[in-house]
Amino acid sequence: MIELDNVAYSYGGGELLSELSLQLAPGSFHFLTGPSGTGKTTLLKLCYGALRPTAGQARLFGTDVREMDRDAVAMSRRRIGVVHQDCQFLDHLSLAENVALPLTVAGEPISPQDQNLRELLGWVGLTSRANALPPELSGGERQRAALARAVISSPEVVLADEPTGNVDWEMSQRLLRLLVELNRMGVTVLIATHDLQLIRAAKSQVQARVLRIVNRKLQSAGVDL
Amino acid sequence: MIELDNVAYSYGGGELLSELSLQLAPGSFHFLTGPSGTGKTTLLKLCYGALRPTAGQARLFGTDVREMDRDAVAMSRRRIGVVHQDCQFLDHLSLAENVALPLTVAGEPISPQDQNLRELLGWVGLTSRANALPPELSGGERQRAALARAVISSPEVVLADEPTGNVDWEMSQRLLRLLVELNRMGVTVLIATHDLQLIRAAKSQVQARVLRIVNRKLQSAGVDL
Amino acid sequence: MKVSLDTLRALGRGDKAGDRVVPPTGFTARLTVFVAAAMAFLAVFALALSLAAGRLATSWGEELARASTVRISAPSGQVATQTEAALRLLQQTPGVASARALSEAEQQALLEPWFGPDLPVTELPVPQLIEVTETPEGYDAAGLRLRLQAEVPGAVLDDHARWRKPLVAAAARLKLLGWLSGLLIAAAVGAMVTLAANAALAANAQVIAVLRLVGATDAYIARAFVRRFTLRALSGAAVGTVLGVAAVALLPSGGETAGFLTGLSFRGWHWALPVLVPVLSAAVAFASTAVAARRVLGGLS
Amino acid sequence: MKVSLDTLRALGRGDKAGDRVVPPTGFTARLTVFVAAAMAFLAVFALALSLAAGRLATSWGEELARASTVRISAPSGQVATQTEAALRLLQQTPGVASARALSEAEQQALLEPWFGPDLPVTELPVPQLIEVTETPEGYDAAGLRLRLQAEVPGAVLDDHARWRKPLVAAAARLKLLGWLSGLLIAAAVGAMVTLAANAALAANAQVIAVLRLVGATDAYIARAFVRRFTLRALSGAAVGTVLGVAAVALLPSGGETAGFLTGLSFRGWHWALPVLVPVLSAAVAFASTAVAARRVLGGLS
Ligand SMILES: Nc1ncnc2c1ncn2[C@@H]1O[C@H](COP(=O)(O)OP(=O)(O)OP(=O)(O)O)[C@@H](O)[C@H]1O
Ligand SMILES: Nc1ncnc2c1ncn2[C@@H]1O[C@H](COP(=O)(O)OP(=O)(O)OP(=O)(O)O)[C@@H](O)[C@H]1O
Ligand SMILES: [Mg+2]
Ligand SMILES: [Mg+2]
Repeated sequence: MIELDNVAYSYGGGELLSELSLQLAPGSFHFLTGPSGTGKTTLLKLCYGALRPTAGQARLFGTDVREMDRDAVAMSRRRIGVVHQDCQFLDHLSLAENVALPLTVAGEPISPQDQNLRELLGWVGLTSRANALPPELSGGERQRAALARAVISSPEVVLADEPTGNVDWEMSQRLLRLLVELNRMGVTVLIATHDLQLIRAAKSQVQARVLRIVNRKLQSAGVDL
Repeated sequence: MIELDNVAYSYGGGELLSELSLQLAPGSFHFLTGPSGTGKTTLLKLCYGALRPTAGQARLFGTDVREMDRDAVAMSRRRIGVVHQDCQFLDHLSLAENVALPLTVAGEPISPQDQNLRELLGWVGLTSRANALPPELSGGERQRAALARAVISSPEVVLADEPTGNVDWEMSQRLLRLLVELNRMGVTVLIATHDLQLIRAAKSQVQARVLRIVNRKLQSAGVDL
Repeated sequence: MKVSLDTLRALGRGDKAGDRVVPPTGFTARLTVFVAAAMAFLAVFALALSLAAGRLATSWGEELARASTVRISAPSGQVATQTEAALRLLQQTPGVASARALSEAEQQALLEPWFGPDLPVTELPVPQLIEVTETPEGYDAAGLRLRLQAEVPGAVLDDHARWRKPLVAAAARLKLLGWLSGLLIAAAVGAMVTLAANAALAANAQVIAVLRLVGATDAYIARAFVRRFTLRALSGAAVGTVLGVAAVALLPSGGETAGFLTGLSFRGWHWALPVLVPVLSAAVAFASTAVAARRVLGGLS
Repeated sequence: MKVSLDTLRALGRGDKAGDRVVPPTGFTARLTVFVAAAMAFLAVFALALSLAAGRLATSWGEELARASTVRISAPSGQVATQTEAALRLLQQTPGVASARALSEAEQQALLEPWFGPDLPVTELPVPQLIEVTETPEGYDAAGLRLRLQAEVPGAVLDDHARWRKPLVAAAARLKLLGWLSGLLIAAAVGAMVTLAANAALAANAQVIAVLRLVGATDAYIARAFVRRFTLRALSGAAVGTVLGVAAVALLPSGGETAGFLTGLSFRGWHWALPVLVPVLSAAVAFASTAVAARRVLGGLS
């Protein structure tokens, strides 16, 4: 689905990532970890076409991102659900409308009473806040809303950047279970996280690969967990 | 230093917190925990005068917040360092200038070469990013910068809302050590966090009280950790 | 029938959803409407000014065309012959388009303010006046004077109206100035709507980023803003234009003699011209918002 | 000396730090400058228009004040006595401020355009003209006519200039309109600067929130914005005023006869009036930004 081939990336200074390769096969489940500032978010951005590699090749659904025009990037984002580290919303729309936004911009608007939407909000524990505006949400509620927004449009890939940094342990288990369920239905999942406990908990539920960014490259880290 | 006396708070709907009392004695070290959405951030906001209790009394440094005018609130904030859950910065100023901002607005500007500032940035691992603009920082770097900004002005109280949600375990230990050091120097510390591991780690270094919000009230939670 | 109705309904639905994603009116929105209205109001005035200056230049130009007079003062018996001689001479002069002796009635009309309507012009030794119309090139006044002196002793060439020539030049310059100020106002509308659109887009940077991140195409995002700004500029400019036209229509009119300013009005089909103002404002808003939106979007991946 | 220097330096440093916390110019900033400049330019024109309309109203009013004439046509011998009789009668008429027989030279000047400078007025049966100045209340024209007919058979009252009365009313209305449009433009400047300030403050909501959170007082935050907006409005309006004054000065002047528009200029000390425009703009910007900043700050805890 998403392939990075000998990719390098630099924000202008030295190279942040170099000679990095990654294949996200359909139905796979990956964790991405590494100290703060090593480039996890950068790597995710390369995976959904927000950044273009300064060297090497990134392919989304078989197409080189360099050959994709802006509309093609927009279209590919409808097949990739992303939970951003700094979850941003449209502050003038209700939580439910924000969660449904990917469908709205794809031209398939759903009503706030839609069954799927209700179920999803229930799963992430936001049913009672469905009509709240984003600025009225707590940090954890925002994160859960961002996850709900990422999966509402039944994407083929879910990329989640630190989706549990602001929620308690029980809720993070619940969110993990949601992602595992989706993965069982064939969705490819990549989660960037610092929470090693979460990774450990996941390992009992799903066949997950753990990747670590070390020295600007990806390493498999299964042993030391 | 900060006292909440039978305080209640409601955002308009039902009461979120009620009959809640809290004393932050000088030099004390508190953790605040509880599931997402139970009112940790709200409680911190009551502690630094961003919200006024709908019932009961909140006293900052001996003064009832209801008797403080806007300037008095501003002045009290110079004695309280706050790490906000959604760390916001002035996007047009460099990281170093942002960290020094509390001094700037207090009319005691320091230069980016100031020794204290350099040391502090070194401690939180941001020396190399000192000249970056906030939008160029990673999630964890922003959180560390927010912590640095909260303690730069040698406050008497530090209130930190989820200061380690986006940093790795080692860095969170480092940040904790910084807060513990400050606490040894007499600074009162209150940390809201979901990270029970962090609380456990702290207990070995400092005499910390753990508070939990249950049923809209505060409970001491020492036993079950 | 069913299909087209459905399509329309879908369009309506789509538009509503598209409109919802842009935050409702804030200060920048009100600013755009206000700017459009104020500038449209002024544009209508500038338009009226330009047209009035144009009319003034035309009428002054016409006056100049028949500006000079030849005055024949001679003993009563000789007036007729000298007039004829002068007319002949004038008709042969290069640069003179036509020459015509004023009739008694005309002379009397000219003198009435001073002597009253009962003045017996024929009984007075009133000089005969000849109206000389110049060609655009004009004639050589000094040469004509010499020849008149030689052939028609009682004739005096009075090209006193020549002082109007700089006036006509002034009127032409005024006309230019009017159009120039119209252009300036148009440019100002454009600049201000562009700036307002940019300010609004800057204020909505987060909205644009979020939309882009959840998979909206550039066209979708731009359309949402462009439609809104075009409508704002159109409505604002329409209000301003209506007010401006009403103000121009209500300007006190003192008749032709009342000087220039009271002529600051539209004549005939010119009343239709202000319709262009909102149309052009909307076009400017459309173009500038589209460009601004593309520019902001270009900065996002 | 050392102390005051230090104080100054500290002030300068403090200001610089205060200025730094507000983001440098963006679109809303440019918008403010542009709005101030454009509106100042127009304000200068409106000012010139009002003043010119005022002058026009005054001069038309003066003309009206000596508007009527009495014309005495009589056999040569009787002109002098009838003139005296008429003057006597006029001086006794209520509503007549003064009456004066025109001198020969004056009559000649009036007739020159028609008869040339060599006209021997005394030799012609030219009627004697008496200039009648009315009091503000005016006289009863019909009654005066009857009495003149009875006592001075050769006298004709000609109040033809009375048609100017509606013109003077028109000029007064114009003057009002000029001041009104000046006021309108001032209100528009105020509204637009307020809106621009609000738009900029809305765009800087995060800056304000961050400053408030790190312990800045309301006065500190408001000052940073107010100073900047006041300076922007001042500089923008100054540029606009200079351009406007230059444009007014460069307006082609056709002399007194050239009608109203070419009189669209300042006279004497009036040239100093436009200085008020940037001063007032800055004052408006100061007040509106202060109010807007307080309003935004009031929404934050
Ligand atoms: N737009 C940018 N311009 C310049 N440098 C940037 C930019 N964005 C990120 N960086 C830098 O690149 C490095 C990697 O950033 P990234 O956000 O990928 O880290 P991360 O692994 O996600 O860290 P965290 O765990 O703290 O979120 C950081 O040092 C950051 O400061
Ligand atoms: N401005 C507001 N208006 C209305 N409701 C609000 C507002 N701010 C917060 N809330 C609601 O109050 C509740 C508590 O919010 P708060 O931010 O205090 O939670 P929290 O304990 O900090 O949660 P988290 O761990 O997720 O950060 C939440 O349900 C939130 O939706
Ligand atoms: Mg990151
Ligand atoms: Mg919180």
